[in-house]
Amino acid sequence: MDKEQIFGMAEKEMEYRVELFNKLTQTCFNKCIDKKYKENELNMGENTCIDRCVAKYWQVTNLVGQLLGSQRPM
Amino acid sequence: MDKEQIFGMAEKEMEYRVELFNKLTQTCFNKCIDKKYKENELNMGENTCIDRCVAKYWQVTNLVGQLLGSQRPM
Amino acid sequence: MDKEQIFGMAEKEMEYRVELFNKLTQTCFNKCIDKKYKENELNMGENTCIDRCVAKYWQVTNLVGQLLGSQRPM
Amino acid sequence: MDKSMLGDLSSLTEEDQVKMTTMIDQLQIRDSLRMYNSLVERCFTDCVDNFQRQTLGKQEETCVRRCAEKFLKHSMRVGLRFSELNSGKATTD
Amino acid sequence: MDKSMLGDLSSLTEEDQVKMTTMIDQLQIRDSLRMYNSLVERCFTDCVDNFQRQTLGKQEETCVRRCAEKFLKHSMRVGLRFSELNSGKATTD
Amino acid sequence: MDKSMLGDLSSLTEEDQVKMTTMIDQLQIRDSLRMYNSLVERCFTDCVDNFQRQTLGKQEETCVRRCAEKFLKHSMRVGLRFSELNSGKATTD
Repeated sequence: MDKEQIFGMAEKEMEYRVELFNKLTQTCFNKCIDKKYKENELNMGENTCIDRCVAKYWQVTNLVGQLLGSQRPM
Repeated sequence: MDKEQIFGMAEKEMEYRVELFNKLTQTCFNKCIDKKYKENELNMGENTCIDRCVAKYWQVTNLVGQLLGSQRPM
Repeated sequence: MDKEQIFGMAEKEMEYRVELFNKLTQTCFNKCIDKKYKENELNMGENTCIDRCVAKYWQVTNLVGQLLGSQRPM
Repeated sequence: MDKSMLGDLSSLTEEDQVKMTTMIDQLQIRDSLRMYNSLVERCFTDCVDNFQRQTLGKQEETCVRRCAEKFLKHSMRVGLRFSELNSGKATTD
Repeated sequence: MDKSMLGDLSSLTEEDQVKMTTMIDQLQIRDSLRMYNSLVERCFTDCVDNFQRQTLGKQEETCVRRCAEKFLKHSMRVGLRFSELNSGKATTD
Repeated sequence: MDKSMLGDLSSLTEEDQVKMTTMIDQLQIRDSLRMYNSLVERCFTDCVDNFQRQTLGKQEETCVRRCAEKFLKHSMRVGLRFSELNSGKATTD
């Protein structure tokens, strides 16, 4: 691949990662954080939930990746 | 229009179609597919619903296009 | 900053404003407009709600901007 | 979204002004295509729930028309209020 | 999203055709990455609600598999109907 | 999203490294603008429901502050866990 393509691939890889991170962040916020916002600190339960939510989101990312098999873009 | 503009227009046309297809796919999935995912095949009812949903989405696309009239971008 | 960077910054500034305007429009439509669409005109209550919704959205934009403090991108 | 968004272009050279205006036009075309797509998505989602038949019913069509017209009027009003806020003379309640 | 989207390319010069096809390929790669991300988001949201443990349960895994498979089959069927509509021979009910 | 995302840049020429870093910086600026916009959208949606008056109430303001602070803290924690997973030493439950 020439330099042009290398930069193109690098850019898509990064856009993919940024989007993955943003969706992970939004989804786990919806799943773990109480929307009544009673205080501005994250409590113990929310912290544990966030850690597990990230771990499970990661597992689902890999699982769907296997299912997409060869089609898997990355 | 010079070549630059032709490519620009072609790119926007494609981005528009890709987004139209993605919104159509997501919307009809929400309308037609049972979220309990009891099996991994689409059943008869879901297939019929998908066909009709695509047809109706297409009609709404055209209807809104007429309403936008001259403003219609494409 | 050279010309390249000036154009780059101008483009991001515009993308930011377009997205701000779109999110403002979608959010206030959800908050103010009755989804039963009984007529095709905006009634008095809806118009007042839209004006106040835009004003309050603007205040929240500034408030969050202060909170982001130095991190504030713009 | 109009040219005023970018303030005073006169400080730019002739050639840069053309480049800037083209960039704004490109962004506006892309933005109106996106608005068109999301308007269709929103009015379809709000107005079409029944898939017994393959063609749009009378009521569904009326609902889509009203939804689209209301959204366009709403969007114009938001644009007015938005530019007032932008130019600093917000209306007082 | 296939090349036919853009109709007849033959009117373009050799070099422009290459440029056009590369543009389509770039768009398809970006689109499939986005589809991958939103499929993960959708199936996670629909299938994973319990955070007592840190690893995916049996039931959650089955649900994610079915969700992903159903979405892919759904997406293919929509693609078929969409290209029929595009080429004007819509199926009559 | 930090430079480590792209692994080892040293294999690139001086000039390419500059080009790569500028690309990453551009992406980060665009990403933080998007994050800013979606944080405003989320906290407004969650905290502001009453349009009797035109100015933000005391309670609404507190809610927005807490929502934004919680989201930033949440986002940082997700970033930590994410980079752990990325570098392969996931925490065991």
